[in-house]
Amino acid sequence: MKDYIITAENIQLLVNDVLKQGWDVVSESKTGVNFNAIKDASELAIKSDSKPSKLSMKDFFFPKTEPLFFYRQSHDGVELVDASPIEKKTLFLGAKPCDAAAIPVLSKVFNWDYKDEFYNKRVENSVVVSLKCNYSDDYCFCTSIGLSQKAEQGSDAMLTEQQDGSYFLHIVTEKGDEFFKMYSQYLKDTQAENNKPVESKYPEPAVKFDQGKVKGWLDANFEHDFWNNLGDVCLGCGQCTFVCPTCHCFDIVDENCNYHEGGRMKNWDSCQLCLFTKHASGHNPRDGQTKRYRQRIQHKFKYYEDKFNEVLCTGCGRCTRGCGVGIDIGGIMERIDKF
Amino acid sequence: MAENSFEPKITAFVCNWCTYTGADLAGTSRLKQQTNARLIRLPCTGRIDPVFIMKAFQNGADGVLVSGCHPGDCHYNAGNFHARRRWAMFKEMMDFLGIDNKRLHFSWVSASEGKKWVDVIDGVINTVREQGPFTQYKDINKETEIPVK
Amino acid sequence: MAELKEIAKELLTSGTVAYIIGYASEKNDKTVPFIARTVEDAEKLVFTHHSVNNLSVYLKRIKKPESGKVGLVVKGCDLKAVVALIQESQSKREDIYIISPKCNTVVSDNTKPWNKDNIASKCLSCEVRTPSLFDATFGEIETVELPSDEQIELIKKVEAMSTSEKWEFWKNEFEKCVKCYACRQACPLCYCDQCIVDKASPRWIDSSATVQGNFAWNMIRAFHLSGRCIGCEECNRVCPVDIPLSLLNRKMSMFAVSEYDYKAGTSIEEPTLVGTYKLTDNEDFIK
Amino acid sequence: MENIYKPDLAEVKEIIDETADTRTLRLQFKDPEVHKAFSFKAGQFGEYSVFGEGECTFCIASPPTRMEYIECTFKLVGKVTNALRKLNVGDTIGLRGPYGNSFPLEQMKGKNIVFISGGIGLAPVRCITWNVLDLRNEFKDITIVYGARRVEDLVYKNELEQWKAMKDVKTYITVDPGGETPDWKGEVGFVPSIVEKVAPSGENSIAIICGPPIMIKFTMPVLQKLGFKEENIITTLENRMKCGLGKCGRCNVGNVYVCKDGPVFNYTQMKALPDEY
Amino acid sequence: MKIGVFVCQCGENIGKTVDCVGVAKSCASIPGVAVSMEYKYMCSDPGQNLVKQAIADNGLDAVVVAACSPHMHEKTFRKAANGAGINPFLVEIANIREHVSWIHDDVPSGSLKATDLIRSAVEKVKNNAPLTTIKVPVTKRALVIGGGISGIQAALDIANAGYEVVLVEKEPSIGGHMSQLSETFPTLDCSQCILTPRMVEVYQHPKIKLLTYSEVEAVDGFIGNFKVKIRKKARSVIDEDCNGCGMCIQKCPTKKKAYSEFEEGMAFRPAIYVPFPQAVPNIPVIDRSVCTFYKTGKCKICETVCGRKAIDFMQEDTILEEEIGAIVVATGFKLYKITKPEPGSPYEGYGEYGYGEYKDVIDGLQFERMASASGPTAGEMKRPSDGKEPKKIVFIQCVGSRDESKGFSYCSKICCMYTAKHAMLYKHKVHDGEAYVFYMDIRSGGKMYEEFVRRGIEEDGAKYIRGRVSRLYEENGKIIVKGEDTLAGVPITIDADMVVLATAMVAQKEAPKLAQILGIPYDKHGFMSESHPKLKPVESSSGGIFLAGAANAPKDIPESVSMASAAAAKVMILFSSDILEREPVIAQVDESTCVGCFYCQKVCAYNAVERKEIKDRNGKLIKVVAYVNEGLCQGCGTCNATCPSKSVELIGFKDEQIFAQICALNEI
Repeated sequence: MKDYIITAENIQLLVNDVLKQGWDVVSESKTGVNFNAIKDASELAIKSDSKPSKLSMKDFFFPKTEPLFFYRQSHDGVELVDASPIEKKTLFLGAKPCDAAAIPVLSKVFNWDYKDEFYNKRVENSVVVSLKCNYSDDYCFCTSIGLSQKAEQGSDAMLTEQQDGSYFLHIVTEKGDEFFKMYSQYLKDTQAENNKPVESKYPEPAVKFDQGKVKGWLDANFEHDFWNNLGDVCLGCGQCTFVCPTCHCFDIVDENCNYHEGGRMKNWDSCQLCLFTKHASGHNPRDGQTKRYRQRIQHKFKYYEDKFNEVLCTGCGRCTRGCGVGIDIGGIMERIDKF
Repeated sequence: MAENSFEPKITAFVCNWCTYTGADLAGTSRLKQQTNARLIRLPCTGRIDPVFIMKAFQNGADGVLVSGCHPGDCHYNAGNFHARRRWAMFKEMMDFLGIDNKRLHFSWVSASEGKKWVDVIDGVINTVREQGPFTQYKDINKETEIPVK
Repeated sequence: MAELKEIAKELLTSGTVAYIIGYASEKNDKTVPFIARTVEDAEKLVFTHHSVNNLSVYLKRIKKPESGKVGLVVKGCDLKAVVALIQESQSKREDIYIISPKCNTVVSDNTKPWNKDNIASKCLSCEVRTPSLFDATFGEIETVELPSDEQIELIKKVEAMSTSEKWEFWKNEFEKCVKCYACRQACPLCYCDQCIVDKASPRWIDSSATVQGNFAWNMIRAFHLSGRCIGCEECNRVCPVDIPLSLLNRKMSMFAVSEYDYKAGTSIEEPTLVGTYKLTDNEDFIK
Repeated sequence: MENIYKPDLAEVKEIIDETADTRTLRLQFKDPEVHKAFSFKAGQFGEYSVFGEGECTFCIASPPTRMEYIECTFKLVGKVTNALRKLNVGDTIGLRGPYGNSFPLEQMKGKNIVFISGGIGLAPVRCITWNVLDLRNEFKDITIVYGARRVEDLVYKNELEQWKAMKDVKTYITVDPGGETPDWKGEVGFVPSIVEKVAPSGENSIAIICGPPIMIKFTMPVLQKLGFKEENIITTLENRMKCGLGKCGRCNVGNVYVCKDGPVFNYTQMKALPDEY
Repeated sequence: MKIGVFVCQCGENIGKTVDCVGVAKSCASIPGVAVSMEYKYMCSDPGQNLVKQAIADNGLDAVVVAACSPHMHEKTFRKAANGAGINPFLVEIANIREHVSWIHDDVPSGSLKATDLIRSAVEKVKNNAPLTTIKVPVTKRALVIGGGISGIQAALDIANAGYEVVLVEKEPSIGGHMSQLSETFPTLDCSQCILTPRMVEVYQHPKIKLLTYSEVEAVDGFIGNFKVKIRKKARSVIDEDCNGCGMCIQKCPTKKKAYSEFEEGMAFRPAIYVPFPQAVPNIPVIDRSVCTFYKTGKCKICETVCGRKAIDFMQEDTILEEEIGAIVVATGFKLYKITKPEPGSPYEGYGEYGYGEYKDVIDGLQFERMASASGPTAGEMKRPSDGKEPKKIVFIQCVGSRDESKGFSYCSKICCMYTAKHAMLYKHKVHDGEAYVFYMDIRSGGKMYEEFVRRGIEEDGAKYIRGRVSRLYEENGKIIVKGEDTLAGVPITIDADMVVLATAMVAQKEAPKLAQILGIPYDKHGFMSESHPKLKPVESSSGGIFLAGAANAPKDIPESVSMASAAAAKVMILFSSDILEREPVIAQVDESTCVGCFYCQKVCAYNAVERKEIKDRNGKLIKVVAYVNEGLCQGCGTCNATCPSKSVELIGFKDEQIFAQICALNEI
């Protein structure tokens, strides 16, 4: 695909133009907490060397709460009303590669056999322009799970910050190509400029492990003393799963908005919460934090790979950064690697 | 419609022994009142959980009144004393969160205070009417509402 | 630190405690909760400016030992939670061996080094750096220069807002909530086996992370903590979306002091604020 | 947009109280076309909604050979089942499905079949039992062992009588010791011991077993002793489910989603799973 | 669930301002409502039949009646519905008369409100559960605690009605304070003479089990079903064997080591003794603290002289367990001993009156003994110091009473009367004596009371001085009383031979402990609290526990007796049925979610919340949870609102019921 150069000013102009077309533009919020739909280009926060936001952008493909349909009850029965169709086009700008990479991973589970069109529609309607990452800390480990700070999975195009403050734009997919063709006035052809993306210097994540080896150990060690201590200090808050770009467990609940109407909602849920697997009878197959934490590791690094050929992780390190009691998933992987 | 045509919805949580009976007395005495209040009868003010108040606002009440026996008169000895602390804290919190205290009222009305009941309820209705419709909660209740096509 | 290790070794060797809940070093200066079960483990115990966690939360979360006490390394501020847990029949004083350090404040951001500008807000008004209730103590008090208490300023600022401004302020905060309940899990006083938010029938609080559901959750949690919150600010710290939860909790604690002269977690014998009353309680707001 | 989460509306046509806390609903889709198009296999399950309360997972208890009604049998345990109990004939519920895999009917043909169940575990077994009985000629010996704690806890009492009356079916109904009434004429004893007593041959046989975990645990060795091969012992798992579509992650155990890859597993498959069901 | 809505027009009462037809019609469209109709008078027989018929015709599961206040006809409609096979608790009332038609004139908005209230009731009833009234069997056996005149009266009344009574008295004899009195006001008849026959009646009554020298140690259970543990203290004398001959008492060598409690310390008694000659039962008790045998291991004279071998030195306390249906607490009072402030007591005492310091300063009860013909002076006025007849005597009223700063805020009620009596008795015995009474004001409300006081002043010449005594001191064998006559405004000094202090009536020291055992409230003075000061003056707040006499507050004899009879009547009402039925509106704990924080216990005014240990199969303690004693729970629901995990719910007013009501009210 083609490559371009786009200046910081032109990104602003492009964004305002896109907004004018009725699209949503989503970028990281300036507080660093989450991703936001912005109202104006001035709200953009494109920073390649910043820490990943606290929440990933999965909320925009798989919202924390979303109506699946609505119901209205009356004396004579029930009427079901469809949720509003998902039509809004969305440009994601400045996502980290580890965020964008979550999209194809999630697509697997939402599309095996039954297709979750709520997810698919949102992906379909989106253009993801990621930003090559110039950040690493003690907690990220993209390189250990087959990604990198310049991984293109899930991106329709990728920006690379140039030394002069402009951006090298590499088109990854057809969709990206089509999108930028609409806004070619803001792009400069790299051929013409004879420009090449500058490989900026950034440290690779320090955490290193061999995912294949880890998987091998997980295959064989569902029962192992190693698991016992892991759950000790875990408070079971599930923060790790909520901030994770790939965790996708959900709950379905009815929420009454008044006494006979309401919506059936699809809500984020977490395998770390003690009620997740608890039967109405009181029986709980995963009745301790140790078992629940093991499930998280196993599901991410073994089951998902067995089933979908993808590791359910992009190495963004959010779970560890946010953990109130300092449970370090990268560290755990390194330890397993050394067994 | 003119603004003054707004008629607030008031949910009143009252105890069975004092205020409900006081409201009965107001009825027996044919003391006219405005029609905006709807009473929910509970055994004692001690039973009134602040969540009831929250639920009432969530479900569209414009104002809430909570009323029970005067201190010392509680049919159950001390339910209203416990309630009093609970309310004070809840009211303070509601205020801090931005829910106008003019929409949340408390009173002691005994079984013999039919007249006081009328004064209280009309006062509450008038105060809430002045505040206008309580839109804050309606605004945040959109997500589970059936979309209007 | 050597003192702590000695105390811990002694306790574990003598069998006084079955295990000690303490802190161990992690990457950089960070410390993490750690459960020392052996004398070797005791070597790993540390207490630094980075020992932020309120470890009393584990009193309810970790299974009680068959014999022996639970050793707990707990700062003066967090000790209030232990007191509250005893007041609320969740623990027994005789079951806990309290190792309470003299504390020279902890960090606000655990990834950055401790300095004047990186001190947890709960430390700024701390009166219990030297603990009053303990079985063992260690360390020395040093003079610490403290920055100004911005949280209290913010409380005043919110109090001064108009009703609709307050609502907007909180709406913006609560909108972010993802209902992960990390605030609850990290709270030493949220010890219910089944939180009311998980109670299905009747549904107390919308379980969806809608704005209304988020308001309901945060409101009811704050109310359940009113007069009980001991101000460890763990909820605030673990919130993945940075909702200033302790603003609300602290506001209510201040109200408990001004209205009822009650400071949560001060004394085991003192009757709790909730569950008791005085004939003289204020009722100006009641018609 | 296709919405996999949206149920079809069905009407409660009949309510049958099985025991004090167990009830069967007979349902028909409101739209006759939907009803006509609905097809399923024995062992599959559905998601039943009471709007405003939520969804609940039960197997389809009626056999695919009898499509006039779709039946579900449930025990009062929680919020949704409580709401289901409040329904009257004529009320509307939501139903989506069928989901999951099914009993290996084709594989069962030409073989001896032993149906073993306890308590409300009879619901899925009843479905496959009628399915088999309705195609009686294609199977060899049929043995039914069903038990409950007490006589009043037995479900589908009429059908138990029908089975007992069938000459080409060996039916053993049992209650736990102490659960019998003075006029009880069936067996008294726990299901595993009755199976041991009845001793169906494991030769060319398939056993289908559903019930409380403790019953399954103690029946397994009996079946193995009788010569049943592990892959011929078939059961269903009852993990908690929400979506029924292999998405929500709740029923994930090891590499399987019970709702998609199950709920029917043979003993070999089950043993390969982590013990989290 | 199929629900029927029945809208009552109440003639014109509702029909005039509520469009009942329209309301019934719009209620028919509420989900779950199978039938909705209106009628002129729903509470009339045809109206009730209409309800019953509709239930039968439509197979209804629940009923909502929109009519007058539930306080009027809830019972009526519950009964009617029950008659048609519906559980009475599946009936809800929407109050559209007192709360709608009578207070609103506007038909449209009134009708709208009526519809809302009905919808709310419909939603509630959808969440109602069929309930059965709680039926508690009643053990028809009463416990009376205290054998003074109140306890005696209550016990006799209950026993005479044919019920068994257990009467527990902590002293060796029944009789209480009344047995110590010489004469009683306002009639001046002999106290013993009127009391003794009643004591004997108690003793001989086949329905009364008398346990003297016994104390209540524990009370479990609830109304109709108490289990009471009574400690029968070791008397060292076998009751059944003793015939009361008194030989042991006569021969006891330990004669002067113990003051007689009955004589208020004005005489000695032996180590083995009966408190007074007319004691019931007439069985002695050995005071082990002074008995030579218990001190030295030698003596046993009493054993030797007892022909019936009734002495048992090795006797031990025994614990009796009694099944009881109702309890009357008649523990009475004691007189305030003003000697010195007691350690830990908030009361300062009245050191300035020299009680305990000057022998000739005595209190009211001591004066009673002195005036009694059977007393230590055989009824003669002899002052304690030298036995001389006091020629000048000063009575000081309100010592401790009505004195918030040093004593008690309350009025002891009887002192004005007994002081007047004392002055009269004194004058009757010492004709040339002078009696002075210092008083604050005279409270003589009661039949013939005022006349009695006037008689003391006018006929017997008692000199009443309005004012307080500031100081007393001894000088030359006289007690110099310094005070002030506030009416004349002059200081007064009296050189008295003897001073009698009318000290306050205070609660028994053990009263708070007993109240805690019983689980009933008591006031800051230690008097047991009545459930309602006006309408329930003899009931405690715990069902089945009643109060009589001065245990509740200072009272005189007639008042104590009437209260005792009232309490007895309450007991008899309770005993008149075999089964106690009460509404099942009580709290219930979900043990699976209860974490045992016991906030419910803290807020329960009835001590109805107990701790229950949950153990696993091996008997290992898993957790401690709250448990609601349904006999004690009154159903206020404060625990429900306080419970953080909502593990306690008030049946009949469960959260889901209230939530449904709230939602329904704010619909549209």
